[in-house]
Amino acid sequence: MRREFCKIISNFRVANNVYKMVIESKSISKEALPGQFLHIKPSQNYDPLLRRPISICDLDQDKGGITLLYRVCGKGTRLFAEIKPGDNLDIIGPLGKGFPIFQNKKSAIIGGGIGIAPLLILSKWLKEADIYLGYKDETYMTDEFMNYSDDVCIYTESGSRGTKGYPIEALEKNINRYDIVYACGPKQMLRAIKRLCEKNLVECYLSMEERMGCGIGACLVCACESSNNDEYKKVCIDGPVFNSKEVNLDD
Amino acid sequence: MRREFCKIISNFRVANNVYKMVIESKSISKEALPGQFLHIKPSQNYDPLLRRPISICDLDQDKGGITLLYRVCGKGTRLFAEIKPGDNLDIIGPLGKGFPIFQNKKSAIIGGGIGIAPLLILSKWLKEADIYLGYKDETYMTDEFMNYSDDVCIYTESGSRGTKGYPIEALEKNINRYDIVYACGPKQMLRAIKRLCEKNLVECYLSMEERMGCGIGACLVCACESSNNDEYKKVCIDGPVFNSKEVNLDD
Amino acid sequence: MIDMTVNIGGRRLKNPVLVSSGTFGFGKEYSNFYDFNLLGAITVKGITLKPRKGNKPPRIMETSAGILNSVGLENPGLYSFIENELPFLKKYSVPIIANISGNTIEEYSLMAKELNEHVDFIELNVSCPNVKEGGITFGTKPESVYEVTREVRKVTNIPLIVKLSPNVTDIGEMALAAENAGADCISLINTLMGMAIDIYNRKPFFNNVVAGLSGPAVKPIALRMVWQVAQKVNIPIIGMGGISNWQDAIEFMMAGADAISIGTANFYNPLAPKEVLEGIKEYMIENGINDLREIKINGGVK
Amino acid sequence: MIDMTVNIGGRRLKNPVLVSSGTFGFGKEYSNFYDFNLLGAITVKGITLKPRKGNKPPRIMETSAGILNSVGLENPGLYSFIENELPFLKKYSVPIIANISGNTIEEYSLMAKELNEHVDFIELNVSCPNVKEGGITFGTKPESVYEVTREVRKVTNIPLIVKLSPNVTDIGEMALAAENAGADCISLINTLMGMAIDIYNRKPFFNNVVAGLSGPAVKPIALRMVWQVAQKVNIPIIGMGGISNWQDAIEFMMAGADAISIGTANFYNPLAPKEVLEGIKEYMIENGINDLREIKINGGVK
Ligand SMILES: Cc1cc2nc3c(=O)[nH]c(=O)nc-3n(C[C@H](O)[C@H](O)[C@H](O)COP(=O)(O)OP(=O)(O)OC[C@H]3O[C@@H](n4cnc5c(N)ncnc54)[C@H](O)[C@@H]3O)c2cc1C
Ligand SMILES: Cc1cc2nc3c(=O)[nH]c(=O)nc-3n(C[C@H](O)[C@H](O)[C@H](O)COP(=O)(O)OP(=O)(O)OC[C@H]3O[C@@H](n4cnc5c(N)ncnc54)[C@H](O)[C@@H]3O)c2cc1C
Ligand SMILES: Cc1cc2nc3c(=O)[nH]c(=O)nc-3n(C[C@H](O)[C@H](O)[C@H](O)COP(=O)(O)O)c2cc1C
Ligand SMILES: Cc1cc2nc3c(=O)[nH]c(=O)nc-3n(C[C@H](O)[C@H](O)[C@H](O)COP(=O)(O)O)c2cc1C
Ligand code: FES
Ligand code: FES
Repeated sequence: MRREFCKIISNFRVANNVYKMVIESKSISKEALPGQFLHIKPSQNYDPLLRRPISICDLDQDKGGITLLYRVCGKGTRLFAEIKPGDNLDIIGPLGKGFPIFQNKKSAIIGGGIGIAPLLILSKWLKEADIYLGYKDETYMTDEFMNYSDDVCIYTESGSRGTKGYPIEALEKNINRYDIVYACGPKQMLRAIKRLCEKNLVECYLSMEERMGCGIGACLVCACESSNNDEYKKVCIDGPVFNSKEVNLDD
Repeated sequence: MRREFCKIISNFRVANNVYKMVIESKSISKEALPGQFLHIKPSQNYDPLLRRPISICDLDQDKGGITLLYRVCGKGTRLFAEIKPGDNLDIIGPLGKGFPIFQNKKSAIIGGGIGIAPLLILSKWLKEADIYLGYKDETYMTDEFMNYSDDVCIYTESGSRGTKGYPIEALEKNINRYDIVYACGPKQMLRAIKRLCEKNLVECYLSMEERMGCGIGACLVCACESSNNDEYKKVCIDGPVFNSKEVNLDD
Repeated sequence: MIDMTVNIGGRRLKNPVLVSSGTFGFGKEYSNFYDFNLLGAITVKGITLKPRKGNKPPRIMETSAGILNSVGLENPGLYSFIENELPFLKKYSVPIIANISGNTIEEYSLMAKELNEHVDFIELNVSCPNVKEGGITFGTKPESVYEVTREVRKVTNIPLIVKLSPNVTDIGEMALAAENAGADCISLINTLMGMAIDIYNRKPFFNNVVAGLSGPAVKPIALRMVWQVAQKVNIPIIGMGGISNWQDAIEFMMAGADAISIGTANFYNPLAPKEVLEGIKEYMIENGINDLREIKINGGVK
Repeated sequence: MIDMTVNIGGRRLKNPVLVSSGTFGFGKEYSNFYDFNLLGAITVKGITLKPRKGNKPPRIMETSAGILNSVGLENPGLYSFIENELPFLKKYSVPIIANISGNTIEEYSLMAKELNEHVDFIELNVSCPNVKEGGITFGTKPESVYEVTREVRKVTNIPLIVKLSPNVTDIGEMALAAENAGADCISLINTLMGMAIDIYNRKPFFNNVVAGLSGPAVKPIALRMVWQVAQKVNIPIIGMGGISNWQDAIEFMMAGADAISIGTANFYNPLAPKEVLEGIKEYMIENGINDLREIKINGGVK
């Protein structure tokens, strides 16, 4: 973990409100693991004030390239979208606990919307996982996933591309094929996946989101409900990736 | 006076920390007078919060071009320097009372540092004024002044360009040549010019600076000491240009 | 049909979007940007009995997402206000709130009496932190809030708004004192007492040392205070403090405000009141809200 | 020779740059960014007698130039702190300030007694606005500040810091009460009580409704309070509230702070304490200042 000013290599729109940014950091990219995130300062001034957590989407460890995929949804990400190649960003990373990698298990990766971001590098490292991606309507980064896996299934709510419907419907049918499921996406999707996997005794890892302060375990604001009722988990250092059994996703 | 989102035509560095920006607004440029200013929002977020007053430096009323000259000295101007052609700026203007124009009087224009900004368009409109420009070391915009007057004298504190010294020393020698003096620059320079002109019974107009809130006369924060001890003047609407006799520059 | 009207002390405002005292002059200036008739009401620059020159400059300093101001109640005095400033505003059909400050209860009463027939509302500023004499003491003790409100109440029959200072331990207590003394409405917050230092000259930035903080920076505090006051009183509340957009306005109304007022935002966005009003209207239409009181989180239960 | 040391209750800090309770965990995390030994002192996460789970998420919301937090004093409890957290910090030669909160005076006293031999300073948090029981009441009445300070004073012989709540009408009065009761030092400000509303779900954003505001937004208020306290007491002051850079730190010291503490800034700039320290050092050298007390604007005249 370090703090570094990283150069922006590229930053462009890949879909409506979704951008792909490549930054350069030899040292961070060398340390980084799938599922970890960067904590990025959106402004030099004090509004917006806090850093934004963004997952590592892809890594080019030789060149030191780190790919990020982000959705513009507020002040901070709006500023990210304005950054030009050659500019610098103030970054802390890599942070958090990533996905555990088991090469000899049959894995499924399932992502919804912008939640696909940390799954790309995971699918690259896992090599042989089956991939289920869900979108509202417009799809993005599907080609990249296809580079890393032969089994990429695309679902859209609107049916405009891939199969109409939700990826979890397909996962449900195939759940018995898998030893392990990795997931990232909206909370209600994670909740359904957790339930599905636990019912079928399939190991399951979820990447969670919570608002953060420090990003490194010092401020205790990123608490998420854990299965141990006596304490909260800290998304920033106990996660963002949790074994489904560690966390409680009920509202 | 109006609020408009104006397109940036160009924005580049002309000297150390000094930038020239050209923006486009047919309507504002049509209304604008020498000595008036624009009130410009530096950020979409709330830090920095307030608009920044910047003088109109030159006008191309046919094309709707407005030239600004600004020195980067804080949060807001630092953001101005990052703006790229094609971006938009949220602008209110033209604001304030400008320089009174008398074509049949012999005029001197004297500016110090970034204070030369409103004097360029003034010298263009006056046509025949003598111009005294003072800089610390690096000079800028002198060619533009020479386009509008045959009599441009350049002074630098360092002596690196033009005559070594201060423009007021030269003005002092020639003061009896003039019916009217127009000045903009640091407060102590304005103070000396006011004294010089009043002693020699030469009419004198000064462009003043004060921190602003609204820029249009509603908040009363831009007060400056006036010669009438019972009240302050408002730089934003009573000025920024004042007859030297209206204001009190003592500390 | 959506109904945006707000009832304050028996007087109807056509909508809940107001502008705050001291940030809108006597109106003239902003008339260049939009038609005043669309505003719920205009609160004019705070006035005193006698003209005041105000504080020595500098009078403003930008802080992070806020401003400190030290205007010191510069104003032409009560009689010049009535004679020279009111006629312009009367050309519009927008209610006028006169904001008054006094050094003594007698001054408050005299001003209220003189204004009674000229304006639509009187707002008692018991909280201006810029003026050393008066002001500050009234607003930080419930007994003084009570007393000044009660005395002014006696001499005026137009709706009376009491504007509270946020520089107190218990804002609810102050609001209750005003209500008990006969106020028709509470407005809050005035500026928070702040300070800045000019480190290069080793002295306070303002001649008056302390100055009033306003703008987005104070919004969370203002919202909390509106909430606390809403738990305490049954009279309408005008919420303000850092409101910049319609979302902020809706937050204040959910917290318990019946109307909201825009101050500092006028400076960086002269069209803020108009945009906020349009935003609220759209919000009501989209969410099928007919009466804004419906959105109060405690639903008027007090 | 420049001398950056600060004397607090007879104990010397090597410099005036501290880090604030609740923003620095128990230290471990930030040790990745720089050597702790360069800090004046570390204030650890607020602790209570028994472990506390803390508040239900969400616990943070960004506001304009600030944050609202609702951690609710999550901590492992006094004994686990001593056993499991202190040993790591003791590896450094940096003084440790334990920040304690109690529901009763007895709890405060018991904690202070137990900590007496383990830490270098005790800071009484009489101001945390997140906890419904206790906390809030102690810090808003001079009598309670006096009482809790006096009782804790009896059971501890290490320097005692009283950390004040800013949610009061007269901060000077609170500081004076602490001084009179035997405090060695005043620290301020804790967070300001704020609030946010989730307008899409029509409910307060935090389960606890109110939350604590900190960050650059509050700096002008914090600075004013430090100034007011400096006019009132003769014991050292630790200033905090929105400090982000060395210029802010110098402002606080000019206003009367003997040391300063960095809180929220750690989140957006983990190197803030180091940078502030370096900035102060350079400022001293450039301005020929040998002792930071020289820069206090009132020069120690109280
Ligand atoms: C571990 C982790 C990894 C993430 N990876 C990605 C990614 O790869 N791509 C991507 O687009 N988004 C990712 N997110 C979500 C992303 O952090 C938020 O969308 C972003 O912070 C929103 O910032 P904003 O300023 O645009 O929105 P605003 O609403 O203006 O943000 C206000 C505050 O809320 C916080 N916030 C808002 N939404 C979220 C959220 N969903 N999660 C956490 N904090 C939030 C912000 O960080 C900020 O502090 C990740 C979140 C976490 C916790
Ligand atoms: C009528 C008028 C015309 C001006 N014309 C020009 C111009 O053509 N070119 C140019 O470079 N500068 C001009 N200035 C000065 C310019 O407004 C300031 O340099 C600028 O506001 C500084 O903003 P900042 O954010 O970079 O600095 P900061 O120090 O971050 O600003 C903080 C606050 O102080 C205010 N402020 C700081 N310095 C000044 C100042 N000198 N005058 C007024 N407010 C100030 C800012 O507007 C802001 O509100 C003019 C000022 C006035 C009043
Ligand atoms: C420059 C300025 C002058 C003000 N003058 C007055 C005043 O005369 N009387 C008053 O009651 N409040 C005055 N206020 C306070 C505002 O009316 C308002 O209560 C406060 O600024 C908080 O709202 P805001 O954050 O939206 O500005 C003034 C505020 C500013 C910024
Ligand atoms: C997340 C968080 C947790 C905090 N926890 C405590 C605490 O346990 N005890 C305490 O006395 N203050 C606590 N504080 C207050 C800070 O120590 C500090 O007084 C306040 O944040 C103001 O300083 P700042 O603006 O630099 O953050 C906390 C602040 C934050 C942001
Ligand atoms: S964000 Fe600070 S502990 Fe997780
Ligand atoms: S800046 Fe508001 S009156 Fe001049």
